[in-house]
Order: sequence, then structure tokens, then C-alpha cells
Amino acid sequence: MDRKRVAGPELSVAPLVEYPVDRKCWIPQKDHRHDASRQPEDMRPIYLKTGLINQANGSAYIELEKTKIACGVYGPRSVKRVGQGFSGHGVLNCEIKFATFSCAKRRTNVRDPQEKNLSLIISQALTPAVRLDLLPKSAIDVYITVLESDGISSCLSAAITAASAALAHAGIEMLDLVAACSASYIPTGPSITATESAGSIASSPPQIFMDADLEEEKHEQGSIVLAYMPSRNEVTHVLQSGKAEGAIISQSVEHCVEACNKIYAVMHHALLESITENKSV
Amino acid sequence: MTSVADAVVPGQRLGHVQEYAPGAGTYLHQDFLYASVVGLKQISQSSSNELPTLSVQRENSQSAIPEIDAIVTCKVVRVNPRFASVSIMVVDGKPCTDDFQGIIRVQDVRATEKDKVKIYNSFRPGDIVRAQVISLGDARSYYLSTAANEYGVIFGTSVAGGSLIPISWQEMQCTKTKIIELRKCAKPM
Amino acid sequence: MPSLISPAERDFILKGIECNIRADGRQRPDFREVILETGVVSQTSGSARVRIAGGTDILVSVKAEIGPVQVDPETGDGADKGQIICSVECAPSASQQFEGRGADDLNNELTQMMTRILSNTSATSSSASSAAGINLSKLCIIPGQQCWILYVDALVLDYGGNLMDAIFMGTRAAIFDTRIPKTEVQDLGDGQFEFEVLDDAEDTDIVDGREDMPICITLNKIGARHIVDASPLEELCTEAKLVVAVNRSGELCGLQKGQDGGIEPSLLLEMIQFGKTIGQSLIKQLDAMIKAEADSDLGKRQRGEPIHKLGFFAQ
Amino acid sequence: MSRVELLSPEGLRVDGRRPEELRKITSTTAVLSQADGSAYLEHGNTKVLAAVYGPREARHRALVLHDRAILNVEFNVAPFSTGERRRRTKNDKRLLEMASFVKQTFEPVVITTLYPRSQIDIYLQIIQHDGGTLQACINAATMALIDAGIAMTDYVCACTAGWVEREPALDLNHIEESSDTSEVTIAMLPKSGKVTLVQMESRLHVDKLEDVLSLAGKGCKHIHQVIDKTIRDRAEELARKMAV
Repeated sequence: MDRKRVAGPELSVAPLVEYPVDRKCWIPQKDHRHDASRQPEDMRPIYLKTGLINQANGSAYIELEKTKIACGVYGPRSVKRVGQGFSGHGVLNCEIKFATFSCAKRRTNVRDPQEKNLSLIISQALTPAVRLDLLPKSAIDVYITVLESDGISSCLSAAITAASAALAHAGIEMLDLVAACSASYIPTGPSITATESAGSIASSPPQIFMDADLEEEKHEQGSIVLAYMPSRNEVTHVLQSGKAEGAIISQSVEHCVEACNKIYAVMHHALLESITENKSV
Repeated sequence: MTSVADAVVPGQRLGHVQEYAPGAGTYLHQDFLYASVVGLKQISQSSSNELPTLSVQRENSQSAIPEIDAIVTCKVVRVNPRFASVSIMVVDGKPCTDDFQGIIRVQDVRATEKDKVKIYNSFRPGDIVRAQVISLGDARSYYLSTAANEYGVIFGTSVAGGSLIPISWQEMQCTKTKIIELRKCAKPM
Repeated sequence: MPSLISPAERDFILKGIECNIRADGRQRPDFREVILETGVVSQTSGSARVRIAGGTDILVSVKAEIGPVQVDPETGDGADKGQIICSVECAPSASQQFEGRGADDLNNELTQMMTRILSNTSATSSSASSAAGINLSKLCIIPGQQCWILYVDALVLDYGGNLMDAIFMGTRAAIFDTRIPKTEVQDLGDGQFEFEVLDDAEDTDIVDGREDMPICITLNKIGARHIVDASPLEELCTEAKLVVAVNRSGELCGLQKGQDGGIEPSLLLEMIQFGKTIGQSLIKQLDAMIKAEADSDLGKRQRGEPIHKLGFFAQ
Repeated sequence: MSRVELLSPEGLRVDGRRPEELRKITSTTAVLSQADGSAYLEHGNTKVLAAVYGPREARHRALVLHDRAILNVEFNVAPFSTGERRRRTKNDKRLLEMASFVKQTFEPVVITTLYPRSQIDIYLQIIQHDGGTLQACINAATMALIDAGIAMTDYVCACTAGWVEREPALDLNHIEESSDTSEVTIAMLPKSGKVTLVQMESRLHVDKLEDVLSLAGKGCKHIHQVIDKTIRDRAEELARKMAV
């Protein structure tokens, strides 16, 4: 038992949650997504807002339907860890934490290896964009909290996007904003079942679904997350897993770059909005 | 009055290097100027022959960090015969969110007769000091100097607890007890 | 393991790479000589030692143990599958920086990368289709209950650059060397099963699908160019690196960017393509090496000669 | 549990050795590129890799001794080294104890006063475990220290001996170790015959102790010959290379 948490009352009742009526299993089909209103190349609508955490120097909140992530940026502040020696460059520390209630399975409060690894990926994706050469001996801390997760790939990409917006909001000098996007390759076909696809390679090329949600992720053969600086035209991170043909990869990289440009527009808008809001106050 | 149309975000292209000179909040990449912070674009014409300077006024300024030649206001934390340790609170008039550590070494206290300087007769813990950053220092602290007239103690309390007022460049007097204490005083600016 | 590089040295390496000449005389797409041996640790199900001329020395062991199956609560997958659990450990003998807890971050990064590419269940994918090519279903003993768990442990003994590629070469060779005892399942009725591990050293299973195991190629972007198999000094000059995992049929099995630099999309695609080509030819070479070793062992066994492994004494 | 027959009626042990026989020892030095000195030693099926760094600047300033070097020993056990796969954490008490044994063994032998204010690191990696890890580690560390060119008054050779059923036996393997035999490990300076380490964790009758100790001493002498040969061969090879 977790003694650090306050336990619920002894006589507790399960909350009455109305589950959607049609919890029927989604079977991947060509051009038919889990969310029927979306086309394969469509992303979920993005809600991005900066400046929601007053304590932080900069902050951002992002929501892609069921994916909800908050991010706070603190610093630049003096490097706390002594013993690393003098450094002419600043350091960007990123830390991602999944809230205990964010996934279907309860997550623990301690950082697990997956979170450590994602933190590393996020800092690798953001470092090329931040002008750390201007911040000697300093550190910037980026704390990301995943409130609700709907697929790990989309979480990671949303986290990168949000963190980059929060850094810009904190007034930290950056070369460019970083937009990130995910895509999944899902084998489609009338009769493919999960067991078959595991053993043999699907005959038809898999379909690329942009910004896949959890339900789609369960069926995927592989996925890619791409972080990109749109106006510099530079990829800052790419992470792909699962088996795929070279052609699929290049196609999905192109799709992702395109999608990142769209996300950039959203980020641009959100940051400008924060300026106008400040003006009106 | 600036309008929202002048608002820019990092990575936005602002102009060609032949049109403008890069100012604060911008950077140069392959002959083009780009914004590096979120804020409002400003163009200032300095002199007639030079290019106008293009800068971006930060919307949400980042917390100040000390840099070389910056004038800082700091508080003395502890002293020893070799140096005084201070924590830097304000850099160039901008407050720091988080204190930075600095030291004023004995040879950096004043410009003349350096060998006669006694740290204990220059600073006491609790004094507020104006100083200049001379080096980024080592991994731990910035190196500061008070070797100029306008740098030194600007506020302090006496042993008795009264506030001190400067009476010469190296003496301060307690307002309560009229006892004179030794300090490296800053010239009022 | 050096941790700092002087500007002059960096400039030397940078300009050399621009002219397609590297400090050790190689060209940009050249690998260093790889020495591969299998069956070096007798207490394991399979083991391999990989050395890259110039330092890197990695010991990979595979241990097959019986354990309960892991079922994903969200998808219900995995009831009929075995598991692969990877871990990488950098020994302090490789570098003084790995003393104490110094290697923890690197261990975690390498372990996660290996896990992602081999068992493909962490980080970005919840699907159970094995990208590593290994048929996990064959590792299952009793569906829903017991399965073989392959523990893949890589031990970095010496550091001479390009750890990731060496780890994957070693893992592939160790999996090739792995022999899993056969099992006999008895149905006791009403859903009860019992199994017995057959204790016959000669009659064992190989890991199914081992030919489809990927290897990875690390491409280091230095300046506007990219190189493979970087030496430690070249790694310090690297702005961005790209790890491309590829199998023998040229399919990509994983892709990850590392380090703190950016890559243009067109260059990225070029690098992926390049990594794929290099990777395929490297797999051919490795397979030939593994086969040659296996053939000579077999030949010796038939002739009744003792099999003498080079072991750790080959310099 | 049925007791394993450790000594056959003919007086042979489980692996076919006679009681006073050592397992095969093979060793080599300079196996690693990064370390200042390194050695690899196979003692039967026990395989150990030793790396020596230093003398170099001490990592922690607080530990610096102004008149001599400090020795630092770190133990690492590969997860696959034992029959059952097991991960050991860095601060496993057993490993720390082993490390301190090795440290105490070498402190009187390494001429630390020649390297004041510095640190010598000995990293030991156990790749395969089949009994007698401590002796193998000490022998490997000796070779690695010599390879690193660190001044020592003498070799340190370690050997175990135990009382197996009815007579003393040299160099116990894993089966003998784990079946409740009393075992003594000694580390000896072969030239002077001085002992720098005696370690025993089980019960042994005092009358039997002398037999066991003298047997272990003989073992040490033998081990000395083996590793001395490796070192000399290496040195000759090096001299040949330098002459060319």
C-alpha cells in the first residue's frame, strides 16, 4: 500500500461513469480511422495555450482531444549540481512525468526507465533550438506533466510541442520553435488479425495514419515521431520503431514535416495570442 | 503605438542583413535576420550612415543571468581572509529569480594598495554591495570586483543594529550609536 | 574515454571528413575491422564477444530462463508470447567515467534503445509484433502461463567508439549462438498443464527468426557530412547522430536520433538510405563470419579435434 | 537433499582433480585500450578481468592523503556470471566486502608513498563464476598493477584451500564451495613468504588449519610461477617489439 497517499474512505463506491455505448472493437481498414471523422492524414484538433502556470517563468498547456499535457519552464538558473566543472554552455534539463491516473494502468510516483528515456528524447529534441551558448553556467528546467495519455507516440510529440511553446513563452532565446508530430503505420486489409500480422508480413503496404490515438496504436506495426524546426528546415529528433519499408519511412517523414508546419501555425497563433492578452490587461 | 502585426515568434524571418543590423532578441543565419524570442519587433535608427537596428522587445523577459561587465547588486553571505562570498540578487537592474553565487576576492576589492586590503574591514555579512562581474569564474561562483569608486557597500547595518551611513570612502557611521565601522563604500550615483 | 576535445583537434577532424580522409586513414563509409566470436561464456545459453579494432569490446550473453508470461492489461496481448529482456552495462574498466553511478545514464539510454528495437514494447509502441524478427510465439511453453524469457545482457568491457553498433552485432551473434532446451508439455486435463525441460545438450531449439534480427548502423553527422563507425574523438565532434536499425531484407526496424544537433529532412532521408545499404552489406559480412565459425567448429567436432576458441587471449 | 560425493573412493574430486591439484590457470595482460593496465585471468571456469587506472588525481578531494596514494577497488559481477541470472546492485554488501579484502591485500604491497596525493583504481569484473573468485581477482589485480607499471614490493598471489571430507584440498570449485566445506583464502608475497590476507568464513578444526594453510601456501607458490611466466613473456615480447 502506498502510505504517502491519502487513502479513500473505507466505504467507497465506484464512480458512476458513463461509458460510450459503442465500445466495439475498431478494426483498421483502408482510409477508415478509429475516429471516423478523420482522414488518414488528419491530425486531431490542437488546443495550445501559454501562461497557465504563474509560478513558472514560462508555461504551456496542450490538448489533442484525450491527450492533455501541461508544461512549465523554470530558469535560467544557476547550475545546482556542483562537480560538473565550468561550462560555457547552458544545460537544458527536461523531465516528463506521467500522472498516476494518466494511463489505463496506474503509474507509480517514482520515475520509471521509460520516463527517463522520454525525458532524454525531449531534451535532445529541444536542445538544437535553444541558444544555450548565451547562457553560460546556467540551467533551464523543463517539467512536463502528462495529465491524460492517449497513445505514447502522440504524447511524446505533444510534449515536445508544448515544451517548445513554454520555452518561447519564458522569453528564452531560441533559434526556432520546435513542432513535433507522430505517425503510425497500420496494416490494413479486410482479413488481417493481430496474430497473423505478428507472424507474417502483411501483403499490402501499411497505411500511414497521422497522430494516431491509443486505439489505433494497438494495431500499429510501427510508428514514428518527428520533431522539426519549420523555419530552419531542420529535423531535431526522429524516433521510429517497428518494421517498415524504406519507402514508407520517407513517405511518413514527409507527412510529418508537413504536419509540423501546420502545428507551427498553431504555436505561432498561441504565442501571439499571449501577447495580445497581455496588452489588453 | 505598436500593433499586433509587429509581434513575432522565434524563428520568424525579419529581414535581410543588408537592410537591418541585428539587435537584441534576434540572430543572423545565412544573411537573414530571425527573431529569437517572442515579442514585438522594433526598428531604431541610430545614426544616419548606419543601418537601422532591428530588435525584438521581449514579451516575457527571461530571468537575468550575470554576464561579464554587468553591474550587480548582491548580499554578502560570509567572509574569510581571502574573499567575501555573496549571493547575486539583481543584474543590471533586473532581479534574478534564483540567487547566483559570487565571490569578491581580496585583490579585487579596490584598485589601489591591494596588498593592504583586509576583507574584514571592507565587507561584513549582511551588507548590500554593488559590484561588477569580471569573470564567469569557476564552476561554482562568478568573480566580482569593487575596484572603482561607484562600487562597494551601499547599505549595511552596524554591530548595534542601526543602519550605517557613509562618511568617507572607507568609513561608515552607525546612526544609533555613532560608532564608526570600516567598509569599502560605494560612491553615491 | 576522452570527454573534451580541443578546437584545433575538432577542426582537424572536421576538415578531414570534408575531404573524405579520417584520422585513422578510413573513408567516410568505412567500418573498422570487426572480430566476432561466439560461445565464449559457458554458463549462458548463447554468448558472443565483439571487438572493433581500436578498442570497443563488448560481451553479450543470452540466458534463457523460464518465467510467467506477461499479459498487457490494455490489449490482452502477450499470453502466447515469450519475452526478450535487454540490459546494457558499461563496466568501469571501459572508462573511468563509468565508476560508481557514472554509467547509469548511459546504461539506461542504451538499454532503452535496445529494448525499443529488439522487443519493441517500450517507449513508442504497445504493439506486440516483434520488429526484431524473433518469433516470440515459439518461446511460449504453456499459453497464458509459462514461457521462455531471453535475458540479453551486454557488458561493455572497453570503449573505443560506436558502442551501439557493436552491441547489436554482438546481440545478433549471441542469439545465433543461443540454444534453448526442448520442452515437453503434458495436458493433465481441465486446463492444467505440466511441462518438462528435456535435458539433452545435443537436441535443442534455435531461436526462431534469428536471421531476421536487425543490426543497427550509427551515422554521425559531422559538418555537412556523415560517417559510420566513429572513433571516440569523432564522436566528440558529432553534432547529431542517427541510429538506423535494419534487417537483412532491407526493412527498417528502428530509427532514433541522438545528441543535440539538427538534421535537414533531405539529409535525413539520405542518411536513412545510406544506413540501410551499409547495414545490409554488414549483415552479409557478419553472417559469413558466424557461418565460417560454425562450420569450422562443426568440422573439428566431426574430426574429433578439440574446439579451441580464441577466447580472450586473441589480441 | 542428498549430499554430493565430493571425494571419490579413489581420492579424486568432483572435477577429477587430485586434492592438491590446481585448476588450469591461463592469463594475459594488456587486454584493454583505455585502462593504464589490465589483465585477464581464467582460473578453471572462473573468469576475471582486472583494469587498473592511475596513479591519477583523486576523485574526491576529501580522501586525498598528502604522503601516499589511495587505493580504490570496485567490484562488478556480470549478471550472467552465475548459473542463475542475477543482477547485483553497485552497493551489494557482499561485493563491497570483497572489494575491501582486495584493497587491504594490496595496501601493504603497492609502494603508495611514491605517488602522494593520487589515487589508484582497481576495477574487477567477474565474467564467469565457478568458485574462488577472490583468489582469481587478487591474482588478476596483481597482473594488472604490474602491467600499469605501478611499483610494488612483490607479487601478491592468492590461493584457496579447504577441508574436503577427509583431507585438505587445494583450489575449491563452485560445487565444493557451496556444499558446506570450510575454506581458507590466503594471499601471499611469494619472495618473502609473508601473508597479506587470510580469510575464512566457516568452521575448521584448529588441528586441520595448519595443513590447509600450508597447502594454500604451496598453491600460492605455484600460482606465482604461472603468472610470473605470463608477465615475463609479455615483457620480452614488448622488448622485442621496441627493438624492431
